[in-house]
Amino acid sequence: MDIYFWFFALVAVASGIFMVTAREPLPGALGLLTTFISLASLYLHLHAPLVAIFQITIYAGAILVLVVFVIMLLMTPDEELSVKQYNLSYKSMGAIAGVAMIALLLVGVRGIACIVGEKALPSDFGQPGLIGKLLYSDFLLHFEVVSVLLLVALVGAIYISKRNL
Amino acid sequence: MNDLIIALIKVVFIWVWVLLIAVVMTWVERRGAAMIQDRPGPNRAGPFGLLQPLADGIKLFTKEDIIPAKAKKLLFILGPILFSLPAFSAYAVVPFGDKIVLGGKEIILQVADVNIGFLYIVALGSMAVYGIVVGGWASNNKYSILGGLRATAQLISYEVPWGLALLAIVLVYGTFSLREIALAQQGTFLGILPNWGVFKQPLGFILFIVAAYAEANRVPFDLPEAESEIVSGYHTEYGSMRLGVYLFGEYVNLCTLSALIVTFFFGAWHLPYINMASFLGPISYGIASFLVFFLKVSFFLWLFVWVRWTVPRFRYDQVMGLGWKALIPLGLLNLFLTALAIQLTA
Amino acid sequence: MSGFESIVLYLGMSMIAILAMLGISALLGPFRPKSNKATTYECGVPLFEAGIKRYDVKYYLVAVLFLVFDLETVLIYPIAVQFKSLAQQGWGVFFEIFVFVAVLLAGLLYALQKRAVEWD
Amino acid sequence: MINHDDYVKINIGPSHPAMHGTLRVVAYTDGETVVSADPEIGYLHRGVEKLGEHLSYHQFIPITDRLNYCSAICNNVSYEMAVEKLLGVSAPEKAQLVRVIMMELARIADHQVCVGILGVDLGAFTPFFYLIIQREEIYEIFEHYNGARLTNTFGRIGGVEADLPKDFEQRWKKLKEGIARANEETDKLLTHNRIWMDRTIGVTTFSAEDALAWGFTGPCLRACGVKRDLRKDEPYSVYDRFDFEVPVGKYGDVFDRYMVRMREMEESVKIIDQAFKLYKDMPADAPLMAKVPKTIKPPAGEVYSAIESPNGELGFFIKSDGSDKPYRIKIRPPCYMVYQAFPEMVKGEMIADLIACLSSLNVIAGELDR
Amino acid sequence: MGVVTLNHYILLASVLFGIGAIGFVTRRNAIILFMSVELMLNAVNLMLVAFSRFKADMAGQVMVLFIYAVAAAEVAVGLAILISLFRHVRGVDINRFNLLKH
Amino acid sequence: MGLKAYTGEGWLLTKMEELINWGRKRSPWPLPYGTACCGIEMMCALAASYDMARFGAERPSFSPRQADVLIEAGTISKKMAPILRRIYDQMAEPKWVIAMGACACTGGVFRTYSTLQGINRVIPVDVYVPGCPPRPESLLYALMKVMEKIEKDHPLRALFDREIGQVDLRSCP
Amino acid sequence: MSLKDQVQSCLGPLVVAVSECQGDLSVEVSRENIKAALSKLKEDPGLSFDFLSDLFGVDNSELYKKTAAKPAKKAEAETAPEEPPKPQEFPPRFEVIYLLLSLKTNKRLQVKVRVPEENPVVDSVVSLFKAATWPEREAYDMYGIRFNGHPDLRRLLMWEGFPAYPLRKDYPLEGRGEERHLIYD
Amino acid sequence: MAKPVVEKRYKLSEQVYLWELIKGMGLTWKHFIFNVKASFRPEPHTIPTCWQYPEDRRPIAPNFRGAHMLMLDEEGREKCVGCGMCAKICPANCITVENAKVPEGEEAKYAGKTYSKTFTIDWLRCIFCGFCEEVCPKGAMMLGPEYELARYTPEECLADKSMLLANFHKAKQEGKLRPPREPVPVVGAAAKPGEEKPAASADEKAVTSAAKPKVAVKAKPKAAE
Ligand code: SF4
Ligand code: SF4
Ligand code: SF4
Repeated sequence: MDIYFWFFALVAVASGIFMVTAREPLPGALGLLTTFISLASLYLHLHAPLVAIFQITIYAGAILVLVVFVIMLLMTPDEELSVKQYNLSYKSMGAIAGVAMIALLLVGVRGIACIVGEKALPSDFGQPGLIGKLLYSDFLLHFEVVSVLLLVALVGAIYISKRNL
Repeated sequence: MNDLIIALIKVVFIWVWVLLIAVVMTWVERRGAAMIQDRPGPNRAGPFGLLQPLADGIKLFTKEDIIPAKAKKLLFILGPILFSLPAFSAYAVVPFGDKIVLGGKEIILQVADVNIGFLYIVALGSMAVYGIVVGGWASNNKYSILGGLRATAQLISYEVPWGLALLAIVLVYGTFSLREIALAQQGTFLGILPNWGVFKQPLGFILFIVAAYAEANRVPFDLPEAESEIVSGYHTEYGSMRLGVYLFGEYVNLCTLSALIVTFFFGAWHLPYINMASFLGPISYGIASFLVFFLKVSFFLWLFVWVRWTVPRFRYDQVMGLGWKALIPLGLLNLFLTALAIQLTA
Repeated sequence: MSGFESIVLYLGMSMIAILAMLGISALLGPFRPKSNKATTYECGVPLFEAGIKRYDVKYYLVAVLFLVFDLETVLIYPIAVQFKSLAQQGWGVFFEIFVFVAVLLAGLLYALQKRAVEWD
Repeated sequence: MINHDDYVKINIGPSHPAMHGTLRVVAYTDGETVVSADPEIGYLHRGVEKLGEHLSYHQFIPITDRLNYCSAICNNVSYEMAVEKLLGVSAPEKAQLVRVIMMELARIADHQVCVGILGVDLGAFTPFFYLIIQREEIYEIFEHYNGARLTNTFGRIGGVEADLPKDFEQRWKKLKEGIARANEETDKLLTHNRIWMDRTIGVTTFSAEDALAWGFTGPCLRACGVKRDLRKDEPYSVYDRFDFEVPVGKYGDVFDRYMVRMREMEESVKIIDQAFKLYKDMPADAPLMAKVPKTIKPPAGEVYSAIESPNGELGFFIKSDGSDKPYRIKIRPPCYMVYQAFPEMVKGEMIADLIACLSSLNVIAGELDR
Repeated sequence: MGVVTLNHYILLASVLFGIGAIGFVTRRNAIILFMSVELMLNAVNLMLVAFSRFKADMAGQVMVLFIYAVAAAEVAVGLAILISLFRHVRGVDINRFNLLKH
Repeated sequence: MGLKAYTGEGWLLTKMEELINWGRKRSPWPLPYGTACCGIEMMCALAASYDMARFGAERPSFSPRQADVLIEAGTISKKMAPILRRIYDQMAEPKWVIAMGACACTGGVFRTYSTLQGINRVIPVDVYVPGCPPRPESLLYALMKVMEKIEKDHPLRALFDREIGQVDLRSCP
Repeated sequence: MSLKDQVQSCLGPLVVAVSECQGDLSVEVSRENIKAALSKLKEDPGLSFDFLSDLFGVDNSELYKKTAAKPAKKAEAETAPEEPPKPQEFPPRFEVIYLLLSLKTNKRLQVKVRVPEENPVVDSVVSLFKAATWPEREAYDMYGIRFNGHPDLRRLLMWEGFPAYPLRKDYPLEGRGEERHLIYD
Repeated sequence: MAKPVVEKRYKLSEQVYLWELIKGMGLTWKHFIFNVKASFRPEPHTIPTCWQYPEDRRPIAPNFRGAHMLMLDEEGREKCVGCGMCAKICPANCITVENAKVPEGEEAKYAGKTYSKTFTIDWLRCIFCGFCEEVCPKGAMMLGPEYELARYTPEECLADKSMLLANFHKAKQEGKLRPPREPVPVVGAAAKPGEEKPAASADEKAVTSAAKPKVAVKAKPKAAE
């Protein structure tokens, strides 16, 4: 199953790069969509089918739709994004910082990775029912807080966009 | 290896079946509409005009393919693909019969009975938006963009009541496997009624079917593509087979939705009060279950056509109002009532 | 043969079929470009303004509402599937869902009160 | 004044499903709302008025067919009556009755098309087909009358060119049932349907004062609640002998216009029944033509004469210089006046309502642009 | 290449995070910025799921669900701000947003 | 161009062409361009009593990309001519044009300053239908004539010969 | 009191001439007074011509030519020494006719103004009757008569840039070969 | 934009979408079943509301105004004398007639002393108004039952004499020739039999003087300025 991992990892990285460098936002969003889908495939590989499906339903099906919607609202297809940066040094600085960050992360996480070995999985690992039980027991409070968070986000979004009408 | 072959056969079978339904549906739609409207409809291509879809297909295949100069080429090409892929793939988890025993081997009449099949449908349902958005936006035509925007808003608005109806179903059946849901509908309920979802979830059924009409862009919710002010909506600029794929995807969608309605609410392959398995042989039972399922599906397919030629269509704000002000509160109510009922009987 | 592989098979097949359809069409169709064939259709008049600017912000509100409610339904799924067994332990799970939905219902009511989905 | 740059400019028409071929509206929209609309007409301008100055009085009759082609007969009669007024003759009674019967049939046909198209534009296709089947029967009657279905070239100056066909009575009996059935079916499919009501009730309402100020006539005016019908108010021909009602609406919205049209069809059926009864009482060889010269050379003068066409007041102003050709013909098309208020009507409504409004006005490009 | 281990996932997650970060600092289009943030969040999610898998602890997966909610909330509010900003400056270039300061 | 050898009496090619022609013939989706009185008669032909859909001419599509047969029914004024031309240009190959009615064919009785004297001054016309308006049957007859014309077409040969298809066009306004 | 008298008493000195043809009364008022006359007719309680049925122009040039030709011939035959009519004696070339209708009394009235060719300007009556909006535009389009105070005086039926006024009598029926050109973008 | 307030005009049964929807569906179902049954009938005219054109033609009215025919009389002689009346009345100006004296030895072919040497009707211009038939003093022109006139080129739609005669022969063969129009009774004088256009005989002067309108007083226009 290595090939499975490598394939999707590659797709994820490639489409991520495509997204970041896209001249126009809608192709960028489609690139991000590809990333999401390949990540979902990887989640399947990681015995997390529920998360995989949710990745598609929520990320690809809801959050990204919102982004795409905003693209349609704000931009005409004729409007090309300028890839030109106003400040070259800013850009190179950013690139350097990013690369440095990757390096740092890699170095940092190596240490942790050594500690964690692979463990045998219980049979219902990652199954929806198990997550449901967890949401009811250990994470009950979180679950309710999420609803409040969503409420706040909803109210906030409506307030902000209505204010300008 | 054997498994692979069986899986392959099932995949091919389902593919051909769904395709055939979609093709025949275009014919049924045209002839049905004609019959409703006191006219014969296409009857020249082949007997009863049955080859009409073929003629349309050939015509579309050999039509010139124009990509408007102002369109975004890549996205324009991608549009129909993104639209039809979810539509075509959704049937993978929907059953089309119970099971058939061949050579001592039990074969489930379903491409894949996965334990999250239900969520797979939900996920694919939420992906359908992209084809429309991308197609509409890439055309760079005002009508297309407006049509795409409306279609998206409509689709996502009706996904919520759809999801709420599904949620109530999950509450009732307690599983994500469509096959298990189907199996659970055998026998009777409260003594007299068949044990079908529609009797346990009458409100849920109405919600589901209304949302299904909206998701499939059918009358009275067909405004993204047929509202008279935006010509043909998001596929205004599409011609040739690209249009064909859009139209075809719609019919495949109808097929999936009808199968889902049957699976969730109309007892899948079960006949009321009759247990077919008890008196039919293993092979004939498999075939019979398939046929029963098919008959039920065809009724709902016909219902799509029937309603289409009866009612006018909504206005855009009315669609949104209906979704948010009527269906979603109703969906929440349905959810509440279902949960309450289960809690009380638990 | 697990279910997922069948699905992948099915997906692959769909993909191939769609691409084949479009490919054959591209091969068979005539190709006669003319300068004005590819102009944008605008009911026959020349295009007088590129694209569309300034849409109604309500489209966005609908999308936000959808996002929130979609998340809500999706998050309830794992509990819903266990609802029957959890319900036997008492009313706890019922109230958990109830509170969750009620909070969001408040959101919906707020949105409706703010006329977020009305188009006049 | 609105700054148009702030809004999305949407071009609707001329080649557009809801624009009946030749209309064009440029709508400035804010989201879904129409901020202002600018109808552009003239895409079917055929120079009819100029042409009239170059044709003889007789030759102009076929041209009038092509004005409001949904009810060509009404145009013919209106024109002939104007010339008759100029000449100072009037058609004999039997001819008048034939004219009334034919005009009312044309009115029914016109309303059927209008209602059907309104349905199609709002997504209900089936009533259109049911109505058109009955209209086909009306055309059959026309065809048996003088050989053409749509552009009948009906009547001559001073009368009509033929008697009603022998089988008219039996055809009419059948047709009457058909019309009633089609109307009832349309009623069933549309009038009480909630979707239809939502789409039409309260859409583009127009007050009676506004309507009068803008020069509305016909069903659009009556839908606003003004009881005005030339057949009642300035009875021309033999209309004062018939007993019929003038249906009026209340709010002047699309629904009222639709209902007024539906009810007017019923009234027309009544009129035809009465007229046919009178017609049967006439002797078989009663004259159908007044005495008019072969070449019509009316004395110099200017007259205006109007009738109630299905769309409203259709008037012809003819200025004669004493020669055999009209010096100036001016046609007063009813929907011209109605359509000019279109921007006013749709302001603040939604884009989809614009379509509904336009269809309910029954703007016929032929008489609009002339 | 060998068997896929946690390290591979961490590597992948870091790379994705890095791409997101680079995008975030170098791009000027606000919408792309948002998408870059999403990419970074996804990298984190991947890490969580990977840990959950290799530690055989379901908590990681549940955490991901909550992250989804947070991401959704962030996007909803963020884009709302973006839209209202857009109404002032008619563009999504964040350099133009700076003008608001003056 | 290996297939070019077949373009003579190649059996396969001929059969293929027959099939394609059959498909095109049986599915001529109209673009109803009804501008005036003839449009009303065209409506009759589309409606129940004559039902053009019997020939497969269903789904009247106003988007020129999706239509095969442009049925130009009615007067074209000079103001409208460029629009007609543009719509025609935007239609995808293969396309056919029916000029329905005297006005569309020659301007008919409207020999005036504002009427285009025949749409063949703007676009090539395949079938002319005299009449004012022609009966719906006449239109159906014209559609059948178009079908005859389609049958004589060589779609695949034209495909290899990309030069074919230069429409002969009189000067456009 | 007949309609004619009523109108005359209502308009008083504004009336230039009155004529009647087959029962259609028509009054002529001078160009400057058209708005005043129409508003008087509208407000008069007895008449209340509150509905503008139509408005259009007429080009009388050919009529004048004919009438000029005829008396000239007669003049030759009968009283030769009288001088032939000079062209400048013709009344102004254009007429604008307002068709009024009273909803109360169901009477109709034609109001006429004469507009010279050199300066074809009339006051717009849109402020009195909204219904005049398009007819005035059409009269402008067809005859080149301009209406002072019209909110949006553009061509109505012909396209922008059409070089002539087609309903003028000197414009040939078949036009002068104007075509509208395609603009490709 | 303030709009007049509209009160709702819904009945309760109309407020619920479903009830009326189901009623409507019942109606469409009735039509559907009726037509499905009808379409299995053997004859070509299956669905009663639809004429399936090439096989099943709608019977056209006997006096339908289709393609023109040049009539021959009982002895097979051409009735047309080439007087050109039809060309004069034609509003579309689409008839060209060239008349000539009947040549020696061909008197048997023509009814009159003159005949139309060429006779062309441009069907693409013609608006089928029937005036030419009405005006023809000899009853030589008639608009026949033929309506399948679509052609590939404009030239084919230019009907010359042979085509017009062929139309006559065809109609005669098919028995579709109708008798000429009956004269219409005119006020005062009872129509004289055999007269084509009764109004033609009316005395021009008499009518105009009888109905002389009051002479319009041409007001002396003042100087406009
Ligand atoms: S040909 Fe005759 S019927 Fe057709 S559009 Fe022209 S005038 Fe009208
Ligand atoms: S057809 Fe009649 S009117 Fe015409 S030229 Fe012959 S005889 Fe004269
Ligand atoms: S039918 Fe009318 S248009 Fe045709 S040739 Fe005769 S007179 Fe002319």
